[in-house]
Amino acid sequence: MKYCKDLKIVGVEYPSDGYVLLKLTDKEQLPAINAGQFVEIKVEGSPSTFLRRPISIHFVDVENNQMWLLIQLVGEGTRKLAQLHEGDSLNVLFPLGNGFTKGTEGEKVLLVGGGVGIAPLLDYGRQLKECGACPTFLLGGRSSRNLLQLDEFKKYGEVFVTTEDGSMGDKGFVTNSSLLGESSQYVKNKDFRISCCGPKPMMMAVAKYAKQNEIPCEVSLENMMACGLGACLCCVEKTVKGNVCVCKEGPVFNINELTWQI
Amino acid sequence: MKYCKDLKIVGVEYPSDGYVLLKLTDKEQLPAINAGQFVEIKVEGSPSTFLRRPISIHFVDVENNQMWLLIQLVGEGTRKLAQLHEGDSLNVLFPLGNGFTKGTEGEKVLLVGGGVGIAPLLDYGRQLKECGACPTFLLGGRSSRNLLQLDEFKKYGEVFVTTEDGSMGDKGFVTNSSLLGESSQYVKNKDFRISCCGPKPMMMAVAKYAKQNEIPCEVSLENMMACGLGACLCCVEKTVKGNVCVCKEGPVFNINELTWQI
Amino acid sequence: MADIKVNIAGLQMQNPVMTASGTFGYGIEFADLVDLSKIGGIIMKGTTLQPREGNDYPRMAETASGMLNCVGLQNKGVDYFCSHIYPQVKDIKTNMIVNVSGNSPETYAECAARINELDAIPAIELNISCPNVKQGGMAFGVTCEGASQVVRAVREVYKKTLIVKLSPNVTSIADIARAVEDSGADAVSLINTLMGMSIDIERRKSRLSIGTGGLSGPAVKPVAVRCVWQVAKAVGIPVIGLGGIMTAEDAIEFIMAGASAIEIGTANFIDPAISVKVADGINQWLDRHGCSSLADIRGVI
Amino acid sequence: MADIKVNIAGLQMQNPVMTASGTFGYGIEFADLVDLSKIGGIIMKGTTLQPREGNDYPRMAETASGMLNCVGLQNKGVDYFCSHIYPQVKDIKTNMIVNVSGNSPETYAECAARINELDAIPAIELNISCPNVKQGGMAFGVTCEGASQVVRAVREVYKKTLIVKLSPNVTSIADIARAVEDSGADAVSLINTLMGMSIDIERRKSRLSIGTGGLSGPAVKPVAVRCVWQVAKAVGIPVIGLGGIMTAEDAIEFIMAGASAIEIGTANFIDPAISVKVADGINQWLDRHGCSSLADIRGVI
Repeated sequence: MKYCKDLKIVGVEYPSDGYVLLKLTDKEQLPAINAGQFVEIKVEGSPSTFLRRPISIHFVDVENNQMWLLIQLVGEGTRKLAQLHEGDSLNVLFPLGNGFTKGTEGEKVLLVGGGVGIAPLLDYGRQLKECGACPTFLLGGRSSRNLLQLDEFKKYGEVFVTTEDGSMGDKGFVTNSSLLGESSQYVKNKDFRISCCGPKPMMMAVAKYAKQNEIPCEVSLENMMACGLGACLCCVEKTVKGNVCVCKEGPVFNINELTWQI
Repeated sequence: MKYCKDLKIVGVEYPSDGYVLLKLTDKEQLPAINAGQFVEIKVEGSPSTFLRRPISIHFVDVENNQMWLLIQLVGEGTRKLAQLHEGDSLNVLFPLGNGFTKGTEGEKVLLVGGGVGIAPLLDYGRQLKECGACPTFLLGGRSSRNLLQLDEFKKYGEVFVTTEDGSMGDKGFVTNSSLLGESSQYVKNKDFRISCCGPKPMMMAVAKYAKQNEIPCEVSLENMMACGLGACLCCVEKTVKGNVCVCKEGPVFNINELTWQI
Repeated sequence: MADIKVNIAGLQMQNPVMTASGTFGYGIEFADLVDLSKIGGIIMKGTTLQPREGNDYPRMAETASGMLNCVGLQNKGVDYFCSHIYPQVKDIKTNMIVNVSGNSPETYAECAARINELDAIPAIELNISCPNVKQGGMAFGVTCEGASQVVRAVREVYKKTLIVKLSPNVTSIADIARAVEDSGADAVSLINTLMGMSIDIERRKSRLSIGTGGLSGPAVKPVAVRCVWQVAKAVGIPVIGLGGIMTAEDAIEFIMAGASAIEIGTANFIDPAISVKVADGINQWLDRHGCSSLADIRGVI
Repeated sequence: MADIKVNIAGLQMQNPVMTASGTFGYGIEFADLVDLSKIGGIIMKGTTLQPREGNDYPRMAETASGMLNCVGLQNKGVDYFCSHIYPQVKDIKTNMIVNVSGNSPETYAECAARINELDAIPAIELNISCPNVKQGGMAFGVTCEGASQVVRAVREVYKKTLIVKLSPNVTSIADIARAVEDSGADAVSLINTLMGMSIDIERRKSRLSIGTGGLSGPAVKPVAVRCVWQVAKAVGIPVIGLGGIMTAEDAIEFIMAGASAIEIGTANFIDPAISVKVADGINQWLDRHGCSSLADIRGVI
């Protein structure tokens, strides 16, 4: 069931320069949300922001009936969101899309995130751990300033980080991480797979690695979209089934469904 | 000399429901401003407000280098202005238009204002008193809530008020005011004239009365405008000289220049 | 409450608000978010005789108070519609209308003939104004001859209410409307999108895969109101107005310009329940202004 | 600093930024607010052979990201221009260009011939696309024949740079541009305003005295960029782009679409100094991107 309603802002945090963390709640209980699903936000008071803005769901705090959004400030619209205050309301269309593959008892899942793409992996880690799976996080960023919420991630699994400037963890991209290499040891392990969210070049590199090593891999795409409901057909991705809406059939796709040249 | 610059807001007051009083200053000394001139304000963060908004200059506090704007909240744009805070800056194009006729020693001037049209009469009263003229104010509003800054007006001359609901002063319109009637006694007094600003029907009624009694009368028009500089020719008024820009040749016109059917 | 029922050449609607083709899917995508039975009519996405993959991504660019799109009529074809989609929508309690497109008078007609067989589809909207396909689409909509050809071919085989959607990308939309009326259309809807372009100056290329696209949203509303006003004065058949309608007040502008009904397009992306809100708003506005029906304000300009 | 000088068929400009006719008066109205000598060219308000009172008030309506106007070429006539205005503007240190309008090929030509005698006026912009006058104006701009007639008549008597301003209210602006080029135009400028309408639903009448008006501002930018792109591919003469330019980035969009220069219109109402800011911004953008001149990016789309 999808909803379009005004949610109440109960927390506004600035985890790092150029980001805002919004914590939203509702008088009614929030609907069931799959990790990897997203919301479409209506931004008020931003003349250059006509359409809603799709934002991935960072975390669902079931206990406190909260949904968290970790937003990178890239344009006038997102900057307006950073000016919101506790008590303000925000019109949200949610939950949208399919979300990541549900976890199964005992499986090992490597969650690879890059940039603000790490956001949805926190909730996915939570859901995986809840169903007895074993998530490991491999998070990459330009520098330590882009690696946010690490203490939150650590609650659900081991966290490995890479930074392009070497300010934290291994220097370079996630794909250079020794961890990824080691993961090949699991290759023959039926219960090992990779879920990935980040910039397209990074996801393609991870997908290529996974394909070569026959590791099941899913990626979360960020195509530009309008409606978020599969109606306008703007956010399509070419797949083996033809053009499909990322907002509805995705944003999460198994790399075997895609037509990426990898 | 006209300027287009960011002025600093040093005061935000709410004299009555649906109004805001903005007090602006600048690091440099504000230019000479004729009472009756106006400004064009750029409103930020209001998607439905594309053009600047013309606002009459309510008062110039020379001593404190302040310019006051008394604004009625009628649309999204003006409501945005009411959300400004002390310390914010506001982009202002000013001073624009001709302004009211300069006062001369000893002359009697009746300043008739209706609704938010009373705004520019405060500064005019100040300037008249400064040059030895004797201003009297006749201010009309729907109710007492619409008659603002009366204590300020009283500093410069006698103040008579009318309200449509009778909540203050004579009940009815300014044109019903006994005062206007009495003023006819001055008719033969060469040094008596009327300056008027308010809703068009009210100004036409005052203009008609003045014409019948051969009292010199000027009115301040509020035609919709874009540029405020006499360039776009959008705010024209039909005059004996043809269509002229209210923003440049006006906003103040002697009623003999206009082609009103009165 | 005022009476806002309308009858568009036999098409009975409880209110004058329809959802525009390509902005509301097949309706079902919005079922969670709005009571479909309260919408006057739902115009489903463009359907063609053969399946179409549409244009490559990117297909959308945001612009000042609007958006550009170049979807290009992606759809699975009329056979798939009849076999897979029709069963899902035929019981929705409102007018379910199919938007029909093609690349020749024959393909338009063949597709329309198939739809004519579907009992629960009371009308079609003929799209002779899609700016995003090379063959057909707008090519037919920008000349009186082309428009007449397609409409005549379809009229022969289609027996229910035939609405023709017009392009604003012409010198005289009134001339096209007259030609379409003379060729047997029951009603016209306008405007389709204005052809536009947006360039990503960092990448030095268009933001749209095929270069140009169709502009919609509040930005085009003044052009749409003008076109509706011109066409309503030029033809005798009902005019359905669309183009940037976001509120009931916007809708009333179109009705005063001469529209018998209106379509809501891009606004569905911003508020999925906007269509019903606009219908309610129109009713309330009429009540507030002492109007007993839309006839009191239609075409007063 | 990059070299942003441009030469439009003999018209030398220090930068590609001009101010659009009807939005910048005669320049002098803006002298307090911007250094006129830093603007590439100033296109003064529309001038006709005989004085014109223009249309009645109201002439303007604000719309989503734009505005409508129906000024209707109010001006005191070419004689008054020559005797009273020319003396005030002839020494302004930039290209002072007159926008010429008329209601017949003869009146256009006669007016242009008078301007041809003024040494300090290096060019005229022929307005065959004004949507706000009954006679002439757009009537000539929407057919190839009408446009050619006017341009040929003026070309015979006007010896300096002849720019022709085109209307977007046509089925194929490229066809009109070709016709104008064949008739002797040195350059084309586009787009003039899109014909639109806005209704005050409380008063139940148009917000504009003559009903319709011309739409300008960011709302029309996608249409303008598309038109410039189409025309730049269709003609060999320089194209001057305008329509909703508010920033240097907007201007660069037009240049990448094929424009040799650009005009700033409605934006002058929001920031009287915008023209010089855009010129500086173009220069800085080119520097940031390692471009030595506009040629590096012109028409890359």
